Order: sequence, then structure tokens, then C-alpha cells
Amino acid sequence: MENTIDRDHGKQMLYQMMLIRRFEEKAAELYTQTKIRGFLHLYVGEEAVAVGVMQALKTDDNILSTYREHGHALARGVDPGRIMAEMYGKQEGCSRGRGGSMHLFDAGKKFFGGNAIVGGHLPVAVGVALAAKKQKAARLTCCFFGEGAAAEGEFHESMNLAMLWEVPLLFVCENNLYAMGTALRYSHSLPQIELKGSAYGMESMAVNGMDVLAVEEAAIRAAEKIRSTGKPFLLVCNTYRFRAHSMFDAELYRNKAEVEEWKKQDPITALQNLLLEQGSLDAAAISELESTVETAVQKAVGFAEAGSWEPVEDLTRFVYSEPQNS
Amino acid sequence: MENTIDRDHGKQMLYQMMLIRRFEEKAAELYTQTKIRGFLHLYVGEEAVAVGVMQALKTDDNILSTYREHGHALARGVDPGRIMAEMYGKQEGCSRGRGGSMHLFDAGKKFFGGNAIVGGHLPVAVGVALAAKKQKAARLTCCFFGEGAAAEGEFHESMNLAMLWEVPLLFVCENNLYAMGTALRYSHSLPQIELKGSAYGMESMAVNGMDVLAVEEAAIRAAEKIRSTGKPFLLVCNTYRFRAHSMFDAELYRNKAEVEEWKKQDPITALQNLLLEQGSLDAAAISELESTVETAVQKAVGFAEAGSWEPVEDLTRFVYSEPQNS
Amino acid sequence: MANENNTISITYREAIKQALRDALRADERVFLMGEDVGRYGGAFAVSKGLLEEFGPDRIMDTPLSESGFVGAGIGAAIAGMRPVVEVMTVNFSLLAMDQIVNNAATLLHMSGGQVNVPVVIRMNSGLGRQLAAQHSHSWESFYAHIPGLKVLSAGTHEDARGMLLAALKEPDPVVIFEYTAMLNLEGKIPAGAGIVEIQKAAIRREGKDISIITYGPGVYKSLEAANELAKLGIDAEVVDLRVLRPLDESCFLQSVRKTHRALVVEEAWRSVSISAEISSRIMEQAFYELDAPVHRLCGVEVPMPYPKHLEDISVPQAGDIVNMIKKILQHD
Amino acid sequence: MANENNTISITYREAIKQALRDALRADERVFLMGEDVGRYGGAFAVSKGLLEEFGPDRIMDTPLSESGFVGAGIGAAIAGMRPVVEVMTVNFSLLAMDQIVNNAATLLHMSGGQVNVPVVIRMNSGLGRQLAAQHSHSWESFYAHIPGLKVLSAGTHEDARGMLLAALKEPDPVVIFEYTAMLNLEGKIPAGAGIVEIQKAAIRREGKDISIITYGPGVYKSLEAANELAKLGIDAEVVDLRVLRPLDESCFLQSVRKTHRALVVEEAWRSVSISAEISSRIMEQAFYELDAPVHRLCGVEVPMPYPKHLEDISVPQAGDIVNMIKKILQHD
Ligand SMILES: Cc1ncc(C[n+]2csc(CCOP(=O)(O)OP(=O)(O)O)c2C)c(N)n1
Ligand SMILES: Cc1ncc(C[n+]2csc(CCOP(=O)(O)OP(=O)(O)O)c2C)c(N)n1
Ligand SMILES: [Mg+2]
Ligand SMILES: [Mg+2]
Repeated sequence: MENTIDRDHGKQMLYQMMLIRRFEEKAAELYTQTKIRGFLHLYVGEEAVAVGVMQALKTDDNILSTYREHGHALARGVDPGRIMAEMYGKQEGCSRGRGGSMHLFDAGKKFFGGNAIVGGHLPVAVGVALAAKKQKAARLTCCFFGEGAAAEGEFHESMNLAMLWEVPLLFVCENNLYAMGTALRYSHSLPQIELKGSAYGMESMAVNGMDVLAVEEAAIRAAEKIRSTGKPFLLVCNTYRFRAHSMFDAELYRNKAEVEEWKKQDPITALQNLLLEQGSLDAAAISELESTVETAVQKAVGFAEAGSWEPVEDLTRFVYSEPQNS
Repeated sequence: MENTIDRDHGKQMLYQMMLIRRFEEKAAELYTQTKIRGFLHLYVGEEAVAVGVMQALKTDDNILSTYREHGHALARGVDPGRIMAEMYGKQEGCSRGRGGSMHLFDAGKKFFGGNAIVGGHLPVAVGVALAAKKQKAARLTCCFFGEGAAAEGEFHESMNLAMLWEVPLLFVCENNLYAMGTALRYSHSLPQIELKGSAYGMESMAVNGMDVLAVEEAAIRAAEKIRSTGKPFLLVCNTYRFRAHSMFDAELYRNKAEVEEWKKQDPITALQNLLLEQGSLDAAAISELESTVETAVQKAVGFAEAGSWEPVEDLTRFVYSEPQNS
Repeated sequence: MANENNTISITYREAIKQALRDALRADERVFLMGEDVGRYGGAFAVSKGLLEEFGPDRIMDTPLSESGFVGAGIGAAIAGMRPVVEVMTVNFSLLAMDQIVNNAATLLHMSGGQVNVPVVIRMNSGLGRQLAAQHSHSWESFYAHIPGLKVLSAGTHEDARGMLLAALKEPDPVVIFEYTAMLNLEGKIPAGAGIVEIQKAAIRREGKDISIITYGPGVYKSLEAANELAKLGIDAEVVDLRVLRPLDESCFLQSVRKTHRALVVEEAWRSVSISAEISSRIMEQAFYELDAPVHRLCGVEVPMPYPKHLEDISVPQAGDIVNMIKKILQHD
Repeated sequence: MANENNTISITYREAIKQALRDALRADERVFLMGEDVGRYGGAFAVSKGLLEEFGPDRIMDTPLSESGFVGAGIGAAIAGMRPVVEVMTVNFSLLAMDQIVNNAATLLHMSGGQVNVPVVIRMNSGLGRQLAAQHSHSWESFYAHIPGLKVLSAGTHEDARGMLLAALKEPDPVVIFEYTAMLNLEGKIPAGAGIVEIQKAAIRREGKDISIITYGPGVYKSLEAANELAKLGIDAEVVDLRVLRPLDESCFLQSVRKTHRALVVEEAWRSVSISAEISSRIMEQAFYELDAPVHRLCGVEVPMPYPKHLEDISVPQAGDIVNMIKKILQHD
């Protein structure tokens, strides 16, 4: 990171990344305590992507994400308490507890999941963007997905449709080098995902996803392009997940040294160091941030703990819309 | 066409293209007489592709095709009588009448259909090629498909898998500019299908699909590449269908002038002219060819007419293998 | 609605087209998308002329990308549009099934009621044109199994005309099946026919001796059979299920409670089919009212063969219904 | 086969792994392909260790491309190999359903008997780990509807061990369902257990008062229920369908003819399900032998909710089976 950065903005992004990190560490802990169940996919190491990209989005823009979406939801401003409650399965959760960790939704924040069929949300994102175009709205749609998802046919169809129909869609590929245990070189014959843009005539670029400032800058540039041309853009963020794929993963497919090597690029440390170096932050401010984060996470846990279970009589709700939904 | 060409070889290819043309004209006639039913997709105008590509294939190589496959089957040497009988639905047909025009099969000729889910045979072709690799056989697999099919997710997955696994597969995209009534520009954001090879690191090239010599040369070059490297190759043949998509098509989506313009490039006329010019052929020889073709087509029709209907008691055969099949 | 006597004659195809036109005129948010719906005029000429009338933004030709454009329809629905997505035939819908089942049908639930998906997906189903094993199937059963979907089957001209309009008023995803074999069929509908209700099954013919429960092309075949049977003094009631999910069981149960016998007729393969569901619901809820076991007449379990003589015997025809009912009643 | 007394204790997961290992050792043409079957060790650790033993040509990690690699499995089968394709769970199989239904199941027929497709496709099915609405479903019914497929359900450890080996001897495509919720379950099998036959259903417990007809995780739940019922003096017979297509109807019909009552149990959604097929076949062929209507206990028709208390009540548990049977018998 060579940039300088506005102090408050820098602190704001640092806070968000730290919140995501701490929130997820807590979630992992709660998982081992069996407070949280199902699949839990942590974003630890990738925080710069969510936080960086989110800087380019306005409140009216739409977001679609994967099952590894806590970071996106938090960076989008979905309430941490409601996210935690969701992971507990409580009805105060952001999806009323129906979805769990993989299905965070907040329609008010225009956060449309939390989708767990890999690549399955890409066509949906094309449609959400198409609607904005038809409605002549300035809204942009942002869709996060992994490099593994880019091998699915849905990626191809969605890239082609988005470009063919010229819809305002930002494709954000989070290339963390692994799809579960399958390394990039075993899932793509051409590992530079950004080059796939050229097969559709779509503008694309790759960015260092461990550097929140680089991600932010690239995302803003991409969003501007999209807003001015109406055409989609493929942004590939090269990153790494520090933790296992999910809580069921023995990590047989990569060695510890590789992980340690990547940890040297920890996006949070990097931003902290930058802010320290440029004098925007000191050790005291960092511990203050840490304790603010801790308080926020504790509050989220408290909210989740205090939440309630949906009554069993409600089991078949939300299969079809209820009168007030229509 | 600027090449010169061996006289016998030229005549041989001319004969094949003329046979395909005449066979299909006859089929169209028989369709209006309701001897043939279902969907009938004619290849008229595209003959140079099937005949040119087939020159690069050996008897042990595998072929998979679409529902527009009469040309491929004939060029491969599947018996015209058995093809015609198939279109009649007679049990002497190459698929015992079960398949009809869209599902010609001849396992002996390693002709694996006749597949009518657009793009659905591409993954299968990858697997057929993969088997050859695993069996350490020198066999190549050739898969024909339209430019419309290249928009399907199956195209993307198959291209990636073929390249990733380095299987000996020749992808032949027959770009006839239309997928039913959808022009290329409405189905691909990037209309140069051959450029899609680069998204997978796969070698590719485009060739004038109205010129049988050019197709032949390109196919031979591609096949040599595949046989020497073991890697797949994408060959795009730019061509045009002179007739409607199927017998149900009112051709609202293109104007007659465009069709007439393309007819000037008729691959059969072109080869005839070349052979005439270089003195390999004279008018008498052409009419001799014509009558040989006519005889072959008549014989095929005769065979089909003389064929028999499968007894109704056999209806549920071929749902599962019969003892002799296993 | 129009005077009963004031009827017009119309093909099934034209009925669908009129509904599309009405829907496009009535609501700006409605658009039609699918393969060849525009410039080609629709694979089965259903949407011919609509592109000229509504332009390419409302009549969108899509590439061959079933998963892609069905998913795009879902996305557009989430975001406030009212897309009508045409999947050319149910055979190709398998390529979009993940989108329909894992997205359209589940988003409302996964989001705890926040994200509803008012998409209408139309598809042609069934056989009848010798299109063989990759173009002739009747897979209504797949979709009828899925909670979150509403599944309609247009077995009459009035429903071909009216179901689409009703579906567009639903807040949730609706799949409508239309039938290739019926497109050219002429039928009479009230001149002012429009929207129909889509909660209930319908009695297409009243009778007292046996209930024929069916849907899709089974409806006209069953009515034909009932006419034949009437000549033999057998008075068959014909129930058109119409809504394959959620099933209006009270209608067919009531019919069976009256006739005490039932035959379920469908063109789809027999095993694990809609007819099985009907039979088992009668078993569960009207067992003690039955004078004879419920029987099924279904498609023969074979991928559709190409030749006409084999295609014809692959599905129940009116004559088969007549014979089967004679057998059931003889048994008494 | 081994001495009955000489049994070993084994998890369901380990039983599958041993079968895979046997198959890979026995036939060079066999290879395993699927997402994360190799380096990761299998999403559910079923294939852990096999990559080390057999190498990457026989244990092939595939990209996320369900349609692509299932299709590739079909192609390899056509061309003389014996692929075992793992689709991580049935939920993702919708992405490959076109390949399975339109290709694997139809190629033999469309080619008039020339092209057979000896591919084995394994998938995990069912709920039990709070994986919510896109990871928990039981869609055996989709595949059981398709002529051309053979569909197996491994409801016991012996079948988890032996069905794969039998499937690899078939000339036609076989889909095997394994169950996420059973992977850690310990069971006893004969020490030398190997291949099993795959034509027939099995009586897992003999009884005379009622037939419980089920498959998959329904088997152990039904056995548990039967033990409970025995304490109440009710003697239930438990039929494990095993082969979901083609159904071995003689087995369950014979059972019903003996007990005169039946309850069909499955975790899948109720409407248009395998249980419906069973019930309607009993209706058709054993109606006059029934002392009470056949009932079904099925999954509640809701996309699977995440929280445990809702997941638990979404599918029938042993206690529900007990209660239901008490009710059926009371009714007499
Ligand atoms: C269609 C589908 N196939 C398989 C899975 C199982 N699965 C869940 S996550 C995953 C890997 C996805 O990798 P990638 O897209 O790179 O995202 P990442 O997890 O690395 O963020 C797999 C195989 C799934 N959920 N959906
Ligand atoms: C999956 C699928 N979708 C739609 C169709 C209907 N259909 C048949 S051919 C065709 C056009 C295919 O165009 P292309 O691939 O360019 O081949 P061409 O017919 O031009 O040779 C369409 C849409 C189909 N058979 N399969
Ligand atoms: Mg990844
Ligand atoms: Mg074309």
C-alpha cells in the first residue's frame, strides 16, 4: 500500500474489516459451542474485498452474494445483531432464522442473499440488473462469487447475457485460489479469471484483494464505468482465505506454510500499518477500535442470545406469500 | 478457392456434398408427403463443413453431432438407406426407427448421434475423449455444434474441462449465423466464437465454412495438433444454411436477399467450378456424378420404403439393455 | 364476463397469444422473454406479431441459455418487474430446473418472507408431433412436487386464455404448462373471456358412474371418452385438475364421494406421477367411499419413440379410457 | 459370503469407502470423479485416502461444473470406461439433470439399443445437518420417475457397502442415493460383506399387523418405531424398498397381503412422491386385501428451514411413525 488515505475514511474501513474479522472469530467459537450449526463459511483474510467494493456502492444499489457472505452483509450495514441471530436460527434474525449463515437477507438494505448453490445467483443478478435498466433507474447491481463458481455454466451464460443486454452489473470474482479443496489450477484451464471477460467483450480487471485501498479504487472505477456506459464489468479480486472452507474441512489440500505466507498480507494489518505510518492512527486508537468492535460483537451475541425461537406451528409459513407480502 | 486439388479426392468430396444435398432435398420432398415426420433440420448450404472436417478423421475416431446431422452421418459413411429408413421410422433405420431425423446413430461407425438438446452432447463428447485418453488410445473425438449452442453453459463447462484435462477433442462450431430465428448478434455479445478459445487457453481458428478445401485443410491441421499435443482445439466454420431452420419455420427473421447473397457461395458450385477450371472434371463427369447421386438417393428411398414397422409389442424395448447388449 | 351464448371459436395457440397481448397492454412491468419469442415468432408461433406490437424491450429474444434467462426472469421479478419467461418445452426446462427449484421456489422462504418472486414461467409439454425422446415429455410432476411453486395446466381454451392473466397477479412463482398437441385445436370460449380463477379444479362434465380425473390433453380425450361411454349408458364425470400444485383435492374427493369410482388419466409416465398422488389422496381420504379401486391410465414408461404407430400407443387415447372404464364397471 | 456370526462394526461412510476401494481395485476401467473427491477427501470424507492409493487419474477432482462432469461421465461410459460420478448432493444434481435424464436415460433407446451407458452416479440426499433450503432435500422422486434409469437407495450399511459394486455390473445408468444423516451411523455387517443384489426390496423386520414401507433413513427410523410398537404388542413389518426404480412391487404387495395395512414413510415432500406411487400401486393391486386405507408419513412441504427445532419436525421421526400406526390400528 503506497497510497495515503483520508484519516476518517481509513478508520472507517479499518473498523469494518476488524468488525468482520472479530464477528467471524466469535461465530467460529459459537459454532464449537453448537450455538451456531449448519455450514459456516468464514471470510477471514478476505475482508478487504467486501469492504473495498462496498465503498463503490450506493444505498439504492443491489447486492447478491454467496454462502460466504457475513463480510458482505456486515460491510453493507446489515445489523450485526440480526446477522448473529440468524446464525443462531432465532426469529429476530435477518431472515427470521429460516436461512442461517448461508442465507442472510435484508431486503431493506437491498441485500439479496446469501445464496448457496454455487453460481446459482449469477443469472438472478443479471435479472436484477435488467430490471433496473428497464425501470430506467440509476441502480447498479453487484454480485459476489468465487473463482470456483466461474467454472459453472451459469457464469458463462450470465456474462454473455449481461454484456449482450448491456445491464449495469458489477461481477466481483473473489479469487481465493480454492474452491473447497480444489485449487485454481484444477478448476480452470486458464487461471486468470479476468481474461475471461474478453470472451464476452466485457471490460475486466484484476486487483490485489488483500489491499483494501486498491480494491476500493478499482471498484469505484468499475462502478463509474458501469454507471456511465450502462455495461457490465468483471472485477477479479485476488485474495486468500486464512481459515478452512467451512467448519468441516480438514484442509488436506494445502500446507500450513502457504497459509502462513499469505497471512503476511493480512489486509487488516496492512491498513493498520498504513494508518500508523501516515500518523492517522496510534496504538491507543487501535485499541479503542478494538474495544468498539468487541462491544459491537458482544452486543450482537447478546441480541442473538436474547432472541426467540419461531413457534413450531409456523413451520409452513413463507412457502407462499402471505396477504401482506403481496 | 485458390488451391489445386487431387482429381480423385476432389471428385470424392464433391460426390459427398452432392449426395448430402440431394439426399436432403429428397427428404424435404418426402416430408411434404408426410413420409417423414417430426422435426427435419436441413443442412443445405453447410455441406462443406461436414465433408471437409470428415477428411481429417480416421475410422477409429468418434463423432458426436446435433439434430442437424444428416450431412455428418452421410459424410461419415453411415449407409444412406439406413438413414432414410430412420427418417421413415422403419426398424431397418440406423437407430431402428426409434430416433428419427434428430437421432441418427451408428455405433459401428462411431457415430454417437444425433443429439437434440442443444449443447447437451458437448459434455458427453468430453467424456468420450477422456475415455480415449485413459485408454491410451490414439482416437480423436469430433463434436459438431452450432453457434447458438455456444451460448449454453454446457459449452463453457466443456471447453474448460476439455482443456483442463487435456483430452483429444475437436470442437467444430458450425456458425451459420442463426440459432433458429436468433441472429448471432442477438445470441453472443462477442460474435467471433473462435475468440472464446482464449478464455480457456485453447487453440482455435475460424475458417470459411463454404470452402470445403479450406475446411479440410484447417481440420487436418487441427487434428494433427490434437493428435500431437493431446489437447483440444476449437475450429469455427463460418457458414450459412440456405433453407429454413426446420420444416416449421416461416423465416420471418431474415430477408430473401441475404439468403440469395449467400447462395452465391454455394460450396458445391464452388468445388465444381474449381474442378472444372483445373480440368479435373467436365460437364459429362458432373452429370455422371449427378446420376450416381440420384441412384444412391433412390436406392436409399427404396430401402426405406421397403422397410418394416417395428411391432407394437416391442414398444418398451431399449429402455434397459437386453442381455445381448450387456 | 360475456354472455354465455356469445362465444367465439379460437385456436388454443391464439388463446395464449391474446392473453399475452392483454397482459403486455395492461401492465408496463410485464415483458416476455425466451428463445425465439420475437423475431422467429415463437417456436410454435404463439407469440407471432407481438414483437412488432410491443418492441424488443418487451418481447426479448434470448440466447440459448435456459438457466441464464430463467434466472434473469427470477431476478427481474425480485426487482419489481413481472416477467413472463417462456421455456420452449419442458424437455429443455431441466437446464433451468436449478433456477426454478432452488431459487424461484425457495427465495421467499430462505429470506423469511422478505423476497417474493412473482415470475411466470410458461412451457410447452407433451407429445404429438413425433419429436422423439428429447422433445416429447410431460414432466409436470417434477414441478408439482415443489413447495413454493404454483403449477397450472391449461387443459382448455378458456384456461389457455385466462391462466396467464391470473398468474401475473400472483406474488409467487407460477409455472404454466401449455400443450404442443393442442395448439391447433379449435375451441369455443366466451367472446369476452379473460382472467380465470386459479385455485380450483373444475368439473368439465358431470356424471354419476365414475370420476375421470385428469389434466392437460387428458381433458379433451376424457370428454371424448365420456361421450362414447354415454352411448353405452355410462355416465362419467370429468374432473380437470387445472392446478397441479397446490392440488384442489376437495373437488376430486367430492366427485369420488359421489361416483364411488375413479380413473386417473395422464400422458406422463406412470411411476411417481401426479396420478399416483391423486390415487393416494383418494386412498387416504375417501377409501371407505370407494366401490372399486382407483385405477390409472398413464403414459407407457419408455422414452418417446419416433414412429407414429409407437408414439400413438405410448399414451392413453380416448379409446383406452373407454375400455378401461368398461372394465372397471364390469368388475362390480 | 461371510459367516453370519462373523460381523464387523462399521460406519455408513466407511462402508461406502470400502466399496469404492474394492471397485477401483477390481476393475481398471473404474474411476471416481466429482467435486473434491480427491485432495479434499470428499465433501463428507467418504473418499478420504483414495487419491493417495489410486492417484489422480482414478480419483479425479472436477471443477464446479455439474452438467459438464456428469456429462463427461456419461461419455466415458459410452466409450468403455466404468465411471463412478459423485454429485456432492442431490440439491446440486438439478444442474446435471438434463444430462442424467435427457442423455444417460435415453441414449440406449434413441439409438435403438446400440449405445448403452454404464455410468454410476452417486449422490447424497436428505437433511439432518441444518443445512437449510438449498442443501437438505430428498429428490429421489425425480429420478425414480425416469425410464432408463435404475435408482437405488442405500438404507442400510450392507447396501452402502454392496450396492455400488452391483451397480458397476449393470449395463445401464444407475443412480445411487446415500444419506448425509447416516454417514456417522455405526452398523454391523458381515465381515466379508460385498456385492448385494439390486433387483429386490427387502423385509428388514417381519411382522403381521402392519407393513411399514420405506427407504433411506426411513429404514432405521421405522425399525426403531417397530421396536417401540413391539412393546405395545404391535407387530410391524418393515419393508425397505431399496430399488426405487424399477420398483419391486411384489415384495411390498405380498407384505400388505399378509398384514392388510400399510404405512408408507419417507423424508421427501409428500405431493407427487415415491410414497404416492407405493400407495397407488397397493390401491390398484391389493385393494380388496386392505383392512384400512394406506397412509403416508412424509416430509412437510416446506423448503428446509435452518433451525433445528423446525428441521426436526419437517420430517417424520420414529415417534411420529409410532403414533401414526397406533392411530391406524385404533381405527379398526
Ligand atoms: C452447485 C454447487 N455445487 C457444489 C456445491 C458445494 N460447494 C460449496 S462451496 C464450494 C466451493 C466454491 O468455491 P468458490 O466459488 O471459489 O468460493 P469460495 O468458497 O472459495 O468462496 C462447493 C464445491 C454447492 N454449494 N453448489
Ligand atoms: C436446450 C435446448 N433449447 C432449445 C432447443 C430448441 N432449438 C433447437 S435448434 C435451436 C437453435 C440452435 O442453433 P445453433 O446451435 O446455432 O444450431 P443450428 O440449428 O443453427 O445448426 C433451438 C433453439 C433445443 N433443442 N434444446
Ligand atoms: Mg474460491
Ligand atoms: Mg446456428
